[in-house]
Amino acid sequence: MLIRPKAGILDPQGVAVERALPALGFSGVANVNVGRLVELDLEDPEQLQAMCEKLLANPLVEDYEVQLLEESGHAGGNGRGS
Amino acid sequence: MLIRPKAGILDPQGVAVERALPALGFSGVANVNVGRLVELDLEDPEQLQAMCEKLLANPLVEDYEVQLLEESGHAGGNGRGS
Amino acid sequence: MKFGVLQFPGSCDEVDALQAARRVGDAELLWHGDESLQGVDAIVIPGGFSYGDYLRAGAIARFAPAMESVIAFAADGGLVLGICNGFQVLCEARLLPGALLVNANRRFTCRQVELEVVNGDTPFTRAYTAGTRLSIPAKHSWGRFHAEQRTLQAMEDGGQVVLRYAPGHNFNGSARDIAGVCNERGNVFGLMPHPEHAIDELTGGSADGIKIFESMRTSVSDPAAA
Amino acid sequence: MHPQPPSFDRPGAPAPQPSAEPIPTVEDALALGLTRSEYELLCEKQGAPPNAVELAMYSLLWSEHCAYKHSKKLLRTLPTQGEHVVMGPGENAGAVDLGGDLVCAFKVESHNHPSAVEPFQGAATGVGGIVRDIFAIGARPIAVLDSLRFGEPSGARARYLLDGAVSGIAHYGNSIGVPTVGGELYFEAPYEHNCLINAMALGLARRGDLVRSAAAGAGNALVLLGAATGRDGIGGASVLASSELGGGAAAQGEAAPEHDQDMRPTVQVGDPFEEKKLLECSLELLRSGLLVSLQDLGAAGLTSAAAEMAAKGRVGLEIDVARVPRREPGMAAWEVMVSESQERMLCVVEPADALAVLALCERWEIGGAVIGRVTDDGRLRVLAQGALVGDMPVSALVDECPLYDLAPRKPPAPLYPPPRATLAAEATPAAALLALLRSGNICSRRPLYEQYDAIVQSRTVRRPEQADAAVLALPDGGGMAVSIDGNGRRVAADPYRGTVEAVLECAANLACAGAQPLGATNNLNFGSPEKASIAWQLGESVRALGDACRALGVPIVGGNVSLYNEGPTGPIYPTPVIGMVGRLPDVRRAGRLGFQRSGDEIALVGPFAPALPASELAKLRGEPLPDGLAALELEAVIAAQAAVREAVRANALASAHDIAEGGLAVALAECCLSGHLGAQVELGDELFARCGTQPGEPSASWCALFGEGPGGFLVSGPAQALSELGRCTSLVRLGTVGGGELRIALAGTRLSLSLDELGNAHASLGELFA
Ligand SMILES: Nc1ncnc2c1ncn2[C@@H]1O[C@H](COP(=O)(O)OP(=O)(O)O)[C@@H](O)[C@H]1O
Ligand SMILES: [Mg+2]
Repeated sequence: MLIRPKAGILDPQGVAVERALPALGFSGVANVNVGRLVELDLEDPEQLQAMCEKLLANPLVEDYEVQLLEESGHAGGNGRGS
Repeated sequence: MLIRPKAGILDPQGVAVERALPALGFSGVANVNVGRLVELDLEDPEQLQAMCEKLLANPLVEDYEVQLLEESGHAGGNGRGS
Repeated sequence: MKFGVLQFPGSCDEVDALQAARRVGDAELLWHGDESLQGVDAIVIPGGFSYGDYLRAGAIARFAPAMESVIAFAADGGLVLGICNGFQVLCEARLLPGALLVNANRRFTCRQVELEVVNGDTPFTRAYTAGTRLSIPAKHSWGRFHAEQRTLQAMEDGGQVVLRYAPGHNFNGSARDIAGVCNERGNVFGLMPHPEHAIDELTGGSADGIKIFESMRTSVSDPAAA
Repeated sequence: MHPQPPSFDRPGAPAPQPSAEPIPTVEDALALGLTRSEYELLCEKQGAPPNAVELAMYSLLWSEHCAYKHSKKLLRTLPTQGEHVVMGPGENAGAVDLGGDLVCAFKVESHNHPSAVEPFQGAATGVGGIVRDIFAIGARPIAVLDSLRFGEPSGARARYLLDGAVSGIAHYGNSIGVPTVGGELYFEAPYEHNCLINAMALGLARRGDLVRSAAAGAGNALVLLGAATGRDGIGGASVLASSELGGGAAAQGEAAPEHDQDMRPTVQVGDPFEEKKLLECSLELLRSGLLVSLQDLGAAGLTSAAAEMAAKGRVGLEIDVARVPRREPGMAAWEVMVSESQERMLCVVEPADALAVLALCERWEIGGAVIGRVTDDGRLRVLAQGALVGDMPVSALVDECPLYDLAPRKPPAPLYPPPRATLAAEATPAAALLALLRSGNICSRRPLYEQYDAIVQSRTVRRPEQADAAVLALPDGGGMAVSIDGNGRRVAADPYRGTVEAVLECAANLACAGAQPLGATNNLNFGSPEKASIAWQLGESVRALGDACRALGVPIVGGNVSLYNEGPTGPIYPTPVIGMVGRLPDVRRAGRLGFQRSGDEIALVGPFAPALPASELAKLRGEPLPDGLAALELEAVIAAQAAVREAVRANALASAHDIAEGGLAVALAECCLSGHLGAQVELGDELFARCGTQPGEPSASWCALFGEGPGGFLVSGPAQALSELGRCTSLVRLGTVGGGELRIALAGTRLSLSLDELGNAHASLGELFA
């Protein structure tokens, strides 16, 4: 589950990251948002939506997105850190 | 960027969520991990790795994974919350 | 008059709340895992870090068995006060409108703040008069009150904005300087600052908070006077 | 209902016999930090070369950290007895009598090295560890203080470490509902690579509720409480992974772990939520009378907890690692035994109570497992699913590590380079005062301490910057004051006198709050004791600690030693950190440091003899450390403290503040800022005489304004009260409280700064937390 602050709501963590980056020599960065990532193994994927809405995200202030992965692997990304 | 607690490193949030879920009526859930999701627009994707290592993730306790998206859309997932 | 102070794993200010409630009446601790509210006349959900505040402050606590009973108690018109983490739990349980987000300054901040009583006619604030200034400690990292503009306006119009930070005291960035809100019916009240810590000049910087507990006692013993 | 049967017996277990596994060599022992002769000695104690499990356990228990090899002989010289002592050094925390039935438990501990690697988790787990020490003896933790040292704040590393450490302390302390009520913070170049993170915790208990850690009662069950065990903090012992053992490749204990270095995290992650539950559960277990003894798991995890419980009780213990709840699969027996996973406690329980204990664990949602039992043969046995994998005499593990004498020698040349000058030589006194107020060691700590919950538990009567010591209310109407101090730069200039000053400063802080000291704790942060110069610093410092505490009549009831604090540029400043706890009869009369009323008179009290060498001003000017500090009149200083204390207790004074970093001018500014009131003072010949100079000499004004030294207090109050105080101790009237600025007149010059100017300079720390 990817959980993000809803658009239009101040995200102080994102702002702080955005402000810190130039000092570290990174430029051209915009629209930084910090959210949460919840990963879990689940027997019954039907439960997911309920779980998100009841517990994992607060729909008043957060959007969520569910990515289902067969088996327990990670979503294939274009890059991968250490 | 998906930032996760490193394998072998205690993930207190994951433990607490996993322990709480059955009481909330969700069963069959295992291996809960709570990490962070950082999204940003970037002119020069080459900077990403350095950015993760210097600021966004703490390489001592976190692994990170980078997903690049053309334009500013979201990764297509299997589900999408409000 | 008996207060019940609801304790979760990770609650921290439950003894402080108990002490404050005992200044004006009887009080006992209620355990999150028990459905019974032991026949108390009013509920206090204290500050702290229920379930470590993991995931989101209050998100897990709201599912405790005792919370089901609290929701029913509130539906019957019972008085429910949520302080700090308790406010967060009440928002998560949808007993109060809005949500509490990370402070604009991103840091846990412990500071004596000044508040203005906006509505002195609730069961929780009847011992104050509107416009009174209070000095009460605040301490939290997720205290930025947020609601949609429409909701905020409706709250203002309906007298649901009960307390505001005085100018210069809103360190968390709450919308419209809101420090404490009640539900439409007026029997559920949440605030981020800690009135239970302001019951004695010696340790609280003032005794301005005790009147919240006094108001609750009056409201319970003499509901007609409201 | 419980997955684990609550008893520990081994029906049908195979007869204990050592399993076939490679025996580590002397090289492995050396790699684990033992010396060749230590290895030979332990083979002799063991009767055979130890196997991997045994060697892992010996190497940790015989380490500096656990065995105090280089400091134990020195520590034995400290005064530890006194009428108020309830528990002295040796238990998890010391405790002093508060009167009535109440005792205060307290201790300070360091988490320097973990914090230098990862400041947030290092500092957080440091708080977790010291708090466990407090509830391990059955006291409810009621306060935390932190003592922090970093490199100069202009450096990025110092700022990163500061921000991380403070956030970590805040995260942990706030989340467990224990107020952080005070502390100290210094920035000095020698801490650049090796920061110091010391944390002190205090607890409150009824005398009869204290519990010791000695295991007792053969047949009793050993129960592990709290978090599951992972591969935390075993990096150093990783040479014991069987693939790395002296050539041998066979698996030992359980299934061969297929891990690489990555899987042995070097950073331990703290879980304050788990600690909070563990704390409440442990106290409830004790209240219910269910525990025979209790011990926290700290450095060396199960190994040291078990060995120490057995040694104190003169019994043996048997632990089956298969019964230890794991966070990760495939852990070897030695990994389980040495893991430093946080938030765990070990307790001894009578078999009949085991079910009740596990039921309470379930109520509090923490782990609880019977992992072993008490035996009567004085041996520590480790089993893996019933098979014996380690067997050692407890006495050898705990009491027979060799102790070393130091080879001290005073360094012939200065050890530390002079600080970089940051104040222009032609600065005026007013500019110097602002520069001092702005400097890292003096500026307001508000941006730091606001991140800490200072008020939870409703005892905090004096929060930071309201008084020189934190003051906590007690149920009987009295109070407790606590302070933590230690100026490493002055100790570097003179290990003996600098340490005496640190002890005196603590006692002075208590006196200003109106408290009489009851006991002290200390943390000795030094470089490598194997170097003659460091050995000399350590020896002098401990000698001073003992002398000063004896002179004050304050016993030392606990402490900690952290050695080998060195970076690539050399050792840290020698930094003994002293924590002191005192008692006030009436907490409503607790002193304040800020001026309270316009028109009050201001006076300097005590045998204060300011001197510039080793002062903050000298540092800003880039002056090298002097070789030695001025002699001090210990008895006169102690008498002045007593006079101030009595005046505060009598409610005669409006404010009292001890003069420390930055001297008289900074102390005046602090009194103004804390009370939001200005002052007019005139420094006359009397003060110049104290500097050993004539008013005309160029350095005289600087020394009078900014010179440092022990024994000085700034007090304010009605003229009458000051006259009375003057009859008990030396007192010089300086001026009056009032107005919106601080004006100081001396030797023909005049310095005048508004409260806003002072306040803005003093607020500089905020920039570091942007
Ligand atoms: N690291 C810290 N954490 C919490 N409080 C602190 C810290 N450092 C300083 N303080 C508080 O700030 C005030 C001033 O500190 P300091 O100048 O070190 O006092 P002193 O010189 O009397 O030892 C005190 O109240 C102290 O407790
Ligand atoms: Mg002081």
